[in-house]
Amino acid sequence: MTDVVATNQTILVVGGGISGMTAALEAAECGKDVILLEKNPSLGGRVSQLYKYFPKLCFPTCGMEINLRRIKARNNLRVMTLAEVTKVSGDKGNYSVDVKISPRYVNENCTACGACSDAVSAEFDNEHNYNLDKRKGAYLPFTMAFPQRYVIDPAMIGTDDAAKAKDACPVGAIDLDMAEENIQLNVGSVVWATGWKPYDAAKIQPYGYDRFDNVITSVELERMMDPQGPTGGKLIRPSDGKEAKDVAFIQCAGSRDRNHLRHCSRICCMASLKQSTYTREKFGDEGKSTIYYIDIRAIDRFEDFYQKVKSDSTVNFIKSKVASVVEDKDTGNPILKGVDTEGYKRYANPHDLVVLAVGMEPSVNFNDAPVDIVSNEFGFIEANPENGGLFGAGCASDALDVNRAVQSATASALRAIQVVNQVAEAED
Amino acid sequence: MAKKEYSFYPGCSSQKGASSINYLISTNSMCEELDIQLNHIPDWNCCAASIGYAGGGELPRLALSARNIALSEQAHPDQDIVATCAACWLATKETKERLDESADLMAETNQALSAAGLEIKNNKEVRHMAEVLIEDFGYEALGAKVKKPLEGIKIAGYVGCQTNRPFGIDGESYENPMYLDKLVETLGADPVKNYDKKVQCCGGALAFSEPEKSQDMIKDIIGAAYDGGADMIVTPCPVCQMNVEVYQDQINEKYGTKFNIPVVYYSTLMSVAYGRNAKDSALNGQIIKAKQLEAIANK
Amino acid sequence: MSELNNRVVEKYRNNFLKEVEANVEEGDWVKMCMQCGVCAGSCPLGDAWEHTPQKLFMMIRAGKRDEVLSSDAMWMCTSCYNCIVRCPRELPITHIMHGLAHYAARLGLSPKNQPTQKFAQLFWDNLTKTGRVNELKLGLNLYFMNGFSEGVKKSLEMRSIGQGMFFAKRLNPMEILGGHGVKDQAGFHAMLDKAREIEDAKLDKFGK
Amino acid sequence: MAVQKDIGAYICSGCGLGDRLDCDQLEKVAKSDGRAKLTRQHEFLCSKAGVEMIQADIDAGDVSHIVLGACSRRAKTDAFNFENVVMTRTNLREGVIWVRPDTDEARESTQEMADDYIRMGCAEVKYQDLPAPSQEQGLNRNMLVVGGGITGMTSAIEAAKAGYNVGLVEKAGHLGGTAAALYKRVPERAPYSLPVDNGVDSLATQIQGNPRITVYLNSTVTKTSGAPGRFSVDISTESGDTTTENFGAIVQSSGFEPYDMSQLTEFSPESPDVVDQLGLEALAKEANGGAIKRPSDAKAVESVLFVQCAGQRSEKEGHLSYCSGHCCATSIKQAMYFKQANPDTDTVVMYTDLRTPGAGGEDFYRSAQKQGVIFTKGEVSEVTPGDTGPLVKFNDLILDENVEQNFDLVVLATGMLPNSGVNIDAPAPAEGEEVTETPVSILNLDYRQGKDIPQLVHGFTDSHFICFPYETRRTGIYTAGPVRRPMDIKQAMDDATGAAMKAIQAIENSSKGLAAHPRSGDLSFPSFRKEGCTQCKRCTVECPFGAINEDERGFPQYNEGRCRRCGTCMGACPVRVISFANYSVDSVGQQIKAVDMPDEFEEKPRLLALACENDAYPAMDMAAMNKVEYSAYVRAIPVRCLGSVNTIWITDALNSGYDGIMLLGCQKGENYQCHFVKGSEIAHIRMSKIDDTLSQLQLEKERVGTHEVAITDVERIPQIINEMAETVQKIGMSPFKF
Repeated sequence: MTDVVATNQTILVVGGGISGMTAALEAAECGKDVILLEKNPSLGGRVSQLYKYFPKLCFPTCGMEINLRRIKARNNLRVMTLAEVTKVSGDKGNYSVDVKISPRYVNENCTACGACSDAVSAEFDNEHNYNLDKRKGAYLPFTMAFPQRYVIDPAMIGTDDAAKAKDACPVGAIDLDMAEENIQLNVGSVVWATGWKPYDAAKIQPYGYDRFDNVITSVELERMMDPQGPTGGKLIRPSDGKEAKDVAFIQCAGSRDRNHLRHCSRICCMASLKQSTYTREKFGDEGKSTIYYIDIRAIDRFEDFYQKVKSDSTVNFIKSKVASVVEDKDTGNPILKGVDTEGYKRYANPHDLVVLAVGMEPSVNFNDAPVDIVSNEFGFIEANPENGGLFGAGCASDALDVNRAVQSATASALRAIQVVNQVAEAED
Repeated sequence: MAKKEYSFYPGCSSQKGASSINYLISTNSMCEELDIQLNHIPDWNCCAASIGYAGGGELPRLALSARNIALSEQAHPDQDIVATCAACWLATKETKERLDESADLMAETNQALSAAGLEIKNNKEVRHMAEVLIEDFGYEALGAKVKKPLEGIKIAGYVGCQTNRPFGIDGESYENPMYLDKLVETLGADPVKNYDKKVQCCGGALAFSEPEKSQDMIKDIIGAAYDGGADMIVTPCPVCQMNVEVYQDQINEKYGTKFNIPVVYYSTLMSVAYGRNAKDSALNGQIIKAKQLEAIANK
Repeated sequence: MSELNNRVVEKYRNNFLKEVEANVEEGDWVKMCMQCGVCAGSCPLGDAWEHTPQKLFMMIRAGKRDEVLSSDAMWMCTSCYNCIVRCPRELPITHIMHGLAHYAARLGLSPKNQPTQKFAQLFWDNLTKTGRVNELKLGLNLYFMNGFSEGVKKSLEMRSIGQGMFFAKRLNPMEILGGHGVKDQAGFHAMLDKAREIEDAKLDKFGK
Repeated sequence: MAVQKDIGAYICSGCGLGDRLDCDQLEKVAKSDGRAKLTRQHEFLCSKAGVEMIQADIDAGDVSHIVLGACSRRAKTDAFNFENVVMTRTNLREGVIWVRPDTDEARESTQEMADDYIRMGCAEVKYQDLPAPSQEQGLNRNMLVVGGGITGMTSAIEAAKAGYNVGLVEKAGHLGGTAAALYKRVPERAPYSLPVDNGVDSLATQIQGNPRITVYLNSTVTKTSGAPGRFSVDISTESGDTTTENFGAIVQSSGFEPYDMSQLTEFSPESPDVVDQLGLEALAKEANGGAIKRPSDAKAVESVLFVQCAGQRSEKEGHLSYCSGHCCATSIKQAMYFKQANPDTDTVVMYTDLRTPGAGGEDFYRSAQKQGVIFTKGEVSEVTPGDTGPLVKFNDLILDENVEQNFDLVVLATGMLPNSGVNIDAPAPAEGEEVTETPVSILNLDYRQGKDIPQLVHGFTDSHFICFPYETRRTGIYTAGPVRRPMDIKQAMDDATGAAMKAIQAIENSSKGLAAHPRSGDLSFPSFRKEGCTQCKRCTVECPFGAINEDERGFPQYNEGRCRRCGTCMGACPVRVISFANYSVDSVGQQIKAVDMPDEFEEKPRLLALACENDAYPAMDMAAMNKVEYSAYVRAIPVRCLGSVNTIWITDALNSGYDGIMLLGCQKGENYQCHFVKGSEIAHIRMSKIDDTLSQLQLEKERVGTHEVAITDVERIPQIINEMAETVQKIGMSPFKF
């Protein structure tokens, strides 16, 4: 049974992505007692699934390594994975939070030696790679996963494979009888850093994501580029493994659209600008990118990056919301149909691969979350005094890029500290 | 299952001796088998389709459909209005929605209706027959009635525009609605998989005024059906049926194609599958004969 | 140019957008367009016209009154509703196209010899005569709409189709003698006149 | 070495180590070569039992320094978490058996690898001490905020709410900054439909009523010295009287200056009916909800054009290349001013890309359209004073035509320039060069490296790091708001709160002698042997964080509170007098020497890899997890930063017979990845000089390679290592093996 000591001077952070890690660390490095909850088996969140960041084109795992080292060094910051909040009651300075902990079937003995994984044969969709490939039924979510501890897929329980895994473990780390736990935490303040999820591209029917192999999403492209990703870092198209040298990017795929997400997701323009550099990275002058857009939203110094990309002769910009995508049955090429609205030019352009710059929606819609908190029509948490000791951080509060999300998370850490400090003051 | 009653709006093209009388005949047979009673709206008028706009302004056009709704409310107060013609359905349903949205329009419309001694409450649904089949019966129930499965026939489900957009049937997607394919399967036939022209416009009203433009589109619709190995095309819309069926000779002449593919209504298929004879299924209404259906019907 | 047109011009001077918002069916949506162009790319007859919906909307904002109302673009609409369902800003584009076409026709600004306008007018006249469409008369009128000789040629072209329809019992020559119609002719026409009257009143209110 | 050092070496035989390695042999090595006082083996060292075994020895006082021969220092950190003992972890799992084939041929070389790592571990701890805080400073819970605009006010209020005292310095006679000049502001909460109150008054009242906040109006900072926890700041009024206050940390919210529109001559800026956005705010304030009058003749404005990106997003001489981010929403808001007063006003916003990102932005845009604001995608080429009002020439990009149109009023959406003081990186003016205007310093830092915060780009003082927006280059000083990056009020207020958070953290940590990010929590700090120092100033020059001052005699003063513990100073020191308690020239140098060097004829080369502990070393671990193999001849040592690599290590390595040496660091240059800013770059420069040493020793250049790698290079780093092994094969063994 997990027993976690928490008091009304404890800060609870929900969500172990970069925003949650940041909020938790900033508070913990201020000496506060912090609990960080993550519903997945590992910390990391969406950024752990990105290949590069815009506009620097640096690697998200670099920052993650630093944050993990910071977490490892902190005894006053406790991490709980596979944990979800089911209920929140109480008030500012004194909340009681119900937490459901799903079984990992692997205990802290695990040394991540990998013996269990070698022993099992069953495979499952690899959620870390957006199901573009398979992973074993006993697995480490990814090489930087923290805690660095294997997981047994719940679907394995009761199978021979599960038994094989158990037998293979040299340190008795596998406990197939582990059961779901429900615990209650008493905390002073809660930071919600539940992050975002990509909009379901299949819903954007005219683009045929559900019908054409060579129509993929921007988040899937990030995984493909990762040397440890499903294609080992090769930029190839799903239908035939052919190198995708001519890539089209469709902006506002699900954003700024009453049929989908009414809001602008902010990041998609920059993401596509960044990804247009991938074709150059892989194919040099032979690579070709075409960005179909309504407005390029590269604010502040992101504009410099936009200008840099614009000056690349291999990148084209077409001001147009693509009307539809059809498939050339012979070549498997997606053909984009629409009108370039700058002076009315019709096009029907074939490409090797189409990348939908999918929008960002809150992964928890706070209009129907297990907590009473003020949120806007899009499901993002509003900064509202009525929220008492509950605060939104990062993409739970708005569609934000990483830098702004971390900024927001840092701010939320202070707001949480204010609450517990006031509690402390009142108590002495 | 108890008898189901609906207030029926047949529309001009389903009148005796009109272009889609065969739609009405097969629909009647189909309904008999499903124990559906269609109560015709007394003295209904034309909906002006979506081409009346040159002469008719917004209000006159709304008034036309409003009159039908009002008459239906009078004669069959507790029955939903059901239409078989896509244009009739669309025009009437649109009118219902517009009047619901705007109190002003509602008032003005009633003002006009009062000149005919009518008033509209606008409190009943306006539905397409295909909706009724899928929502009130469901594929399983529809399949249960099949006596002569349409085995071995490959059919392209051509949905077209107006039963699909802007309202659509059964909440299906605008780009790839599946209800005709599911229906074809239900009847024991074989739907053409990913028929990529299934929602392509046939040129609708332009068939008369801009034949070359519409025939160019029709060519693609038929071509894609052949590519999919179709023996025939099924549609829920009289305009689609007419346009796709009757111009095949002219298209062949113009484009050197060899089109000769029957275009039938879902009601035709169902009537045959439900064991009705060729006459009840109005197979004689086919300009391009649906021989495979005739064979089954005459078995 | 009609006298009505002059009055409208007088009333709105340089603000065509306001004119459209006031007088065109669903016209107050025009300002909501964000120029993404999805309507333009979605139209099955796109290649056939010189102004796309989104461009027309921009022209309206830019006050290009004559160009817009004399454009044949909106007459190309086949009411397939592709644009409506794809528009990210919820504009009822099909209806705006119909509204613009009707408004242009009302003001006598629509392009001369626009075939669809002619057909649409024929259709309207045909259906309002009796309350129901008489397909045979509609067809014949149509063939002859560009004069007698044209008409004979056209009917010959269409003969095979006519015969096909006839043998399929889907065309009845007797229709020529009258055919279907609503019983309550008086009420029907009174209603239409009233509707027209109300609409005219709206247009006529200014200038006078 | 004053204190007695008792080394305990603990060898784990779990995770296959026992099968792949001769663990008894490892123990022997630890005893004989490592001089370990005691050695133990355990088949599951990270287990409760294993950990208790070690803890027992510590508690019994048998060991003061421990070497764990097990998995990587990045694994099982929760288990191996001992206090009051110096610990090093030699990487036998990820560093040895996982990167080597399990074959009989490989067995010997794999064992040699492990033996050496044990020797190196023992050598390292021998030269390590437990770091302790210097007690240089105590707890000072006062925070200084420079700049009393909406950002500074927010920082002050938020810090006070957390229980800290704030001194708020504002150069003007009132608080509020630019925001006070706004009629209304863009809403930051739903409904995103109309402009809302600018919010300045409510903040000002909160501040006045707050006993924790002291406001200094008409004041500037004339001197800042000290370090986090002990900043001493002179605050002077215009009249010249100065008070000196002590603060624990600083937030700089000095805001921005509007772009000077008079530079935009093509838009007739001199014309009274052409204004910038602040000009329009003034007109709106004057109208106060009534009809906005145009300046020239006080006629109520009936038509207004907003020119977006005026002098922005442009490479033209004197224009700003960047986007100021807020201007689209601001013009939308201002267009609403007109629509609210009179819906019939023609309001046109002319843009090339309309930028209203985020959840609320699109609603605000839609709301303006609903109110009848017209948006035209176009480019304005010229504005001339027409007779009825400004005549605007523009190209309508949608209708693809050039248009001329009169408006009553034209509003130029010009950009923001950061008010960031002196650019300390600007090259000094050449001899006789005319210095037009010297910018006024904001902080007047008494730092050797200059008066103000280093600027990143376009004069903004933003962090260079995406994951770490507050990774400042002046510890304990955080900038917030438009001085950091162009931003709107909503973001500025969030930013202000974030910066306050970091400032508070700096106060708390500096009081305990703990390092700030990225080595947050580190207690070690640089100290130097004064007698050895030659006052060469290299350490003070190369310190990326401006931590080191010089005393009057030119000796370095470390200001540990400002120090980020990267060791760049240690790497720079030619006489090697700088060291940290647990990281020194010896703690690494002795590892290099500890490696058992086979003689030339054994044909067993030895390669040294000095790997950045943040990127290169983790990448090697992950290569191992993916079972990517590399040469058994390499010996890898993690370093805090390549900047801490002292060339003596290279020279020593060459002299002691290493055949090849690799420095694995982060990307340098414009988009540098080094979290210590210049570490990787400096290392490259230093290594470029190593060639002389090589030629003196008559060794081939190829024997030393400096590489830019990333944490994702799980395939490439093994390649680099193997290529070095091949190179050595080609050019032959080093002759310096004795």
